[in-house]
Amino acid sequence: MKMKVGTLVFGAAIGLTAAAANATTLEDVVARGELICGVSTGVAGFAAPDDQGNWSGVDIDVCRAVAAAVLGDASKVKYVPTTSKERFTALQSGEVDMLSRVTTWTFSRDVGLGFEFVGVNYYDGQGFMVPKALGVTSALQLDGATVCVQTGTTTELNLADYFRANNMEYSAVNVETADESRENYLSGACDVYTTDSSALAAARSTFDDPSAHQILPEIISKEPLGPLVRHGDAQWGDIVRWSFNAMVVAEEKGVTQGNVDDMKGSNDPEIQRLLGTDGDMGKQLGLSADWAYQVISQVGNYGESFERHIGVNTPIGLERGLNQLWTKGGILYSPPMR
Amino acid sequence: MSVSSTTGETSGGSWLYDPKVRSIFAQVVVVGSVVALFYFIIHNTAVNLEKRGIASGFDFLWEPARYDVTGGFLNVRSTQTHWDAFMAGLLNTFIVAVFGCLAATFLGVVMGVLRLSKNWLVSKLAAVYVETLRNVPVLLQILFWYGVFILMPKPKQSLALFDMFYFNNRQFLGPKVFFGDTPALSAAEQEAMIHRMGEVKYNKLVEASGGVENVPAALAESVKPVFGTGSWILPVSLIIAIVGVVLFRRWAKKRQENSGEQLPVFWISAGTIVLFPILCVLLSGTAVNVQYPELIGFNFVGGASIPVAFMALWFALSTYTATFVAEIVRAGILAVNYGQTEASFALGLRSGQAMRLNILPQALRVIVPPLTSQYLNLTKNSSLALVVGYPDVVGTIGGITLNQTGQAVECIVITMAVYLFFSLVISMFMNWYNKRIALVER
Amino acid sequence: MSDTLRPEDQLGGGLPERAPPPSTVGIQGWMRENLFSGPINSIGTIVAIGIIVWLLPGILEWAIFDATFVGVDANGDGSITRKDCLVENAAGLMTLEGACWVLVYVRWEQLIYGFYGSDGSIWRPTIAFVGLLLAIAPLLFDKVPFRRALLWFAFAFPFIAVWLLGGGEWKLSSVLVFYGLIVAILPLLFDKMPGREILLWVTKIYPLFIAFLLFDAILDTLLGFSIWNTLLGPLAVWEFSPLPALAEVSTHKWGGLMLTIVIGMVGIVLSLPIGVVLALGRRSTMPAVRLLCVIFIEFVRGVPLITLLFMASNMLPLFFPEGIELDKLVRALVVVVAFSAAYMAEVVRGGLQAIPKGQYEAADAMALTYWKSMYLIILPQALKIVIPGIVNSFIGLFKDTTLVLIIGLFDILGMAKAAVTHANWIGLAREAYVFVGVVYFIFCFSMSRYSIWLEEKLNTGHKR
Amino acid sequence: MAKSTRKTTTSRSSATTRSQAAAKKAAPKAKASNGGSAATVPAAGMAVTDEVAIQVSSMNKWYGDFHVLRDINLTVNRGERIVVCGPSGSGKSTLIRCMNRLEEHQEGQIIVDGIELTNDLKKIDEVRREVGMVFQHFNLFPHLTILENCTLAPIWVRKMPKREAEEVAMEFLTKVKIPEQAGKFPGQLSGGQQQRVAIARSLCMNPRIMLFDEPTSALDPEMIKEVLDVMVDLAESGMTMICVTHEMGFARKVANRVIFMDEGQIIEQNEPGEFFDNPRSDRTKLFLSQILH
Repeated sequence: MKMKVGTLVFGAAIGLTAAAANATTLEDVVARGELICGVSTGVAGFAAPDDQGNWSGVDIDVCRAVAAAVLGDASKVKYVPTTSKERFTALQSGEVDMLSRVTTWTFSRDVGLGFEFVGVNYYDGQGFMVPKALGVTSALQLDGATVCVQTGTTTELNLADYFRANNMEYSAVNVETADESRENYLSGACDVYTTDSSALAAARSTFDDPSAHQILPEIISKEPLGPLVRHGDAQWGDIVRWSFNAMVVAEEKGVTQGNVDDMKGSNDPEIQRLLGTDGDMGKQLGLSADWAYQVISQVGNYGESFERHIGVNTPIGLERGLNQLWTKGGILYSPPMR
Repeated sequence: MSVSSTTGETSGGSWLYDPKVRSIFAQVVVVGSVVALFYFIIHNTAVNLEKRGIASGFDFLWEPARYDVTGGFLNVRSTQTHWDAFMAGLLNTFIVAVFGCLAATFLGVVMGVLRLSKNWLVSKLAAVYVETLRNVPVLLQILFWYGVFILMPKPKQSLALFDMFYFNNRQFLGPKVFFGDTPALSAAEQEAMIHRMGEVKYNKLVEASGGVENVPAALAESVKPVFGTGSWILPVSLIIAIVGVVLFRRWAKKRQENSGEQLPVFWISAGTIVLFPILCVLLSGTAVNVQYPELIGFNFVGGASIPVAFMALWFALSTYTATFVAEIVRAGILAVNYGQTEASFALGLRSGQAMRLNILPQALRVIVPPLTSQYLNLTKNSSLALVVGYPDVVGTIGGITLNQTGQAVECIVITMAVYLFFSLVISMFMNWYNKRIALVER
Repeated sequence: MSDTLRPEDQLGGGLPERAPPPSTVGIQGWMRENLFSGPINSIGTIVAIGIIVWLLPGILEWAIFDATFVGVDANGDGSITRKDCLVENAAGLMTLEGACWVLVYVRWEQLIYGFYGSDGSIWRPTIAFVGLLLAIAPLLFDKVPFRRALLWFAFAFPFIAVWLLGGGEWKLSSVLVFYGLIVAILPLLFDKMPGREILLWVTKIYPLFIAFLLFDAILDTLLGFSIWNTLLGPLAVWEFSPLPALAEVSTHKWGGLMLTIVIGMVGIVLSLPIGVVLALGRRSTMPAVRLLCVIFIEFVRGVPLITLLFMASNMLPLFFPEGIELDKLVRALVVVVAFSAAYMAEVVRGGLQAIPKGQYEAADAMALTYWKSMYLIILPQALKIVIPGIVNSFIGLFKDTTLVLIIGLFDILGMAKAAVTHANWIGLAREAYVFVGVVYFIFCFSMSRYSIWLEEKLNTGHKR
Repeated sequence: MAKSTRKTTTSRSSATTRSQAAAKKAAPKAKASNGGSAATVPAAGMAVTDEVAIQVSSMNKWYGDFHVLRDINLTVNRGERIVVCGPSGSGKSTLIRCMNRLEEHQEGQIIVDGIELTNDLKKIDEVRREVGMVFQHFNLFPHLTILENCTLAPIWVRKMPKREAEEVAMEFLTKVKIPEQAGKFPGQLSGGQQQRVAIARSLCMNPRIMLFDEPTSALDPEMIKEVLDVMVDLAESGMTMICVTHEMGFARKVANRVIFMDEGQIIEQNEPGEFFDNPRSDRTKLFLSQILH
């Protein structure tokens, strides 16, 4: 910390700040009193500013959960919107403490780029949506079609691979944002709209006539979306991982934002460990004992977050599907808290 | 920094006041600081890259791109290399720049002249055009035109003109002409077709066409050359026509110098260049196959096509740049003293001649330098292609490749080098032109 | 003489002035002269009328007559969204007939202030904006009431604006660097101010102080030893607010039109002096300095701004030792300033070249040093000549601020795009773009009108 | 008042100096018989014929609402040399610019060489071919050499072979005494030289009438003389000339008639001797007293 102070003597006037290389990320965040979270520039339901200018979405809730766990206040987050092009640089350079922006967990990103994915907050897969009028029932009938695809994502690589593997031709309409995809698709500039099926559903829900469009059964890729941190700071990785896992465990155990205070008196040992009434998990993470209590009381459990932002009662209207708890037929599964 | 070092009020030996010593000292300080800064940057970058495990170097260019480049004028498959993708991007940038400059010049000259029109309504309308479009960011205009073009009919409801030209919200299509005999698909071509469409489908196609040799040109497009055997007559006759026109123009000039008679040189030259090759092709009996776009499946297949993203970009760039060109042209014409026009009239020149012989040559001196910098601006603005997904240099090497490989430094350096090259070429032209037209004065 | 002098020629004058024939004056004459003076002219008029009739009604219908303006919860679902703009069409489907300006109505605060207002401190940018108008007025126009006082205010304004918008506490060194500038420049601008002699000393020491801090920073990075920190001890890390304390609002909350203006103004204020220095450098007699300036100018002018912005967002973080980072807004500002400074340098160079050689010689003959002759004689003339060019580059700079959305900053266009990403407002891209376009038009058009006005004013000045 | 119905001249395409020669031949025959005082007797060779060159009748012109030319009636005979003077803004330049249709008139008639000036482009072209004009600011073409300036119109309008055009041009450049400057550009010449080139350039078209629009007012005094010398030479060769100028010495020496204009009207016209010595109108007296002090 001391080492770079001199540089800052001059730098502060021009906005140069130090993330203090010698300290751990946790110490930095605590010292700063604020978590810096890299998010997307706007994906409905996952991260988007509402009419009051507050960020909200399931990705945002992960940031909030970490802030609640570390600082005891879910609102102490600084959201840094990043484009898909610059998100990794932002994390690498220390501009953000963590990234929670619909980023697919892949081998090359985890290993090659030097990141650590700490969990999956949405299991997704790339699918296709077509107008029903087209009469297409399978993705294998899409030879020669024009496809709307967002650039700079794994989506376009999957698309290329899939069509190639099936000896089909396509031409792509490359767009930058989800909204542009939607415009292009609705106006018929492309026959097919491909992206993660969650986003497809989200987009379809906003159409004037959703029933005229269908999502094809083929899911051509695995898209586990999750938060990630820099390699090399194991403690920080653990904190982010377990802040998120706490939300999942809370749902498994039926702990909600509403009943979390009552649950403090629960006899279930896992709930006791979770809420810090038993054991020293918080201490091991370097946090206070009630870290998970703060997460649940301020952010809620995973199911609550899901229903609040992207569930069937929202304009996005997504089914839980794969993201249902393992106990209810999904694959959402948190390692045990012990 | 150089400020403080050259104005420092230290007293001392007389050499301190020697301007030469001061100048050298200042330069050493400046150069030293810049070198130190660069060392600092390069050192940090190397350290950072190593820490992040990003290999530096340009080897990634020869690796498979893993993404397809479509929607431009050259399609690249995901199995081809990043270099191929870059080349496709370069071609796309080049095409939009060249056509943008042409259209901007044409529209700009027209608008500039209309703004000077004596017709109040016309000049005001031109003024509204110029003032509105030049004061709105070009990025917005690109987005706007894209929005307009994707509201055109879908492929199945395409606007058709003579069943040859089709306009829809994906492409503008027209017939494509093949010259010379197009032989039956060779073994290699057949293989390419099979690879492209799968064997089952290919066999079906052959069956439907009644034999390998009858496979529709539309589907064989990507493996068939535009110029088949025997098509040599076209380029050769074109060259002959051009040589003929050059000779004819010389002759016409001599003739005018000798006898004073003037021939309609322009119309004769244009006619020869267009008609002579056509006549040669027709008379020599070279096969000419015209391939019309056909709606097969989702899209039109065959024919010559222009993607809508290109149209939007092209429209926006040329209408935006044309406003500046219009102002330049207007200023150029106004810069030529009206006395020049009057003197030309007084000598009996007609207004067309006055324009061609006196006004234009003088106006061009004023027009060309700012015009070339507008061309450069247009080329640079074409980098905004990425907002409509037109795969130019910034979209391919500076975009997807950068994103997929993480080689930020290399990709950005390549992208910048491309534009620097363009600007170097254009400024070389400028210098040459300025030298050529410099007015001799006392 | 007899055949040359005819009685009717020998008019003694006194012919009354007559009104021109009716067909050449009045509305009829005006139309004949300006709309139908010949066949080509008449065709032009008809085509022009055709274009107007073809375009105008559709535009007006969409933007005004069929549009929904005010946010009323028309469909009664408890919130105001795009659904409140839908109208039932002939086929019984709910569609958008005209523009849905409700988007702008509801998102107004975000479009103007970004996320600044989320903690109720919108008054700060609002006051800053009013201050900006007050500060600009005396610079733009000669005849402004209280011009002298306002000029002083204009000079102090950037520092007030930083305090108002940014707030927060600063280290002593930053305060000295930033606010020291005001004291250092003051005596250069005002000849007859009290205490000028003392302030001139500050002016002389200031560059040395900056050089010392830079040197100290390098020393600290390389050896881990800082003279400044050692000398001052705890004072070096003591943080305080140079003006009455305001809560810090970090730059990631800045957005909308406010951010556009911030980037535009910073670019304008900084690019001019840097451009002047670059232009002087390019005409310097020192080959090394000249070469460096030429390389910088030509490099920056030769590449698109967007690649420079990519560089700022993807490469700049690599240039600093790990753990040190530049604020994203600052990175964008650095690029925007460098970009417009290079263009400015070329404009200024044009002015320098237009100054006759005699002026340089006269300055030399008066035994003025290089900097004094530039400051007192050459630059005032050169800058006056190129004022229209400078304003034009400002317009270009202002339009280019839209590109920052490509690196994820939410300027007014970014904010508008973010608005139509939200589920409530999806599909209203056209409204968003038109709104942003109109805002830009207002700014750029007034700047260009101002430039024309100024040009005319300066021209008459020359004739006098 | 001979009504001029002269047929258009025979083709001049090959006539290098024929009309010049003709004019010289005609010179001795015609004598300005009734001159008045000796000082104003035109030099030998200046012949005035009965043939009408320019006929302006009841001509009116407005700029917008401003009545610039009021009821102008003027007949210029072939071989006549007329000097037009008057205060600035009196419409004298406008008047001669109407004569080759650089300005349009709204009422009345202008007939030049038997051709009435109307909107008919063909007729305008014909008139301009026969009428040369010299401007106050020379209006040479800066991008062309002196020689090219002179050959431009003969080549493109008269369709003269280049070599012939160059010969003619050199001949006239010799006449205005600057043949050695032929290869230079206008920017390299002095004002007086430029104006002489401008005269030569007009003469290369073999005009029957020359209009001068204040040819010396943009020149330094010593240059005025060299230009006036050329104009005097030209007058002696019998050219029909209309000069707007304030060079009263010139007017006395060569003019048959001096016209004084004010407020868009012809106030007074007379042969130079009468005009200068016995001005009739008060306005003229005032004007003369101001310029001849």
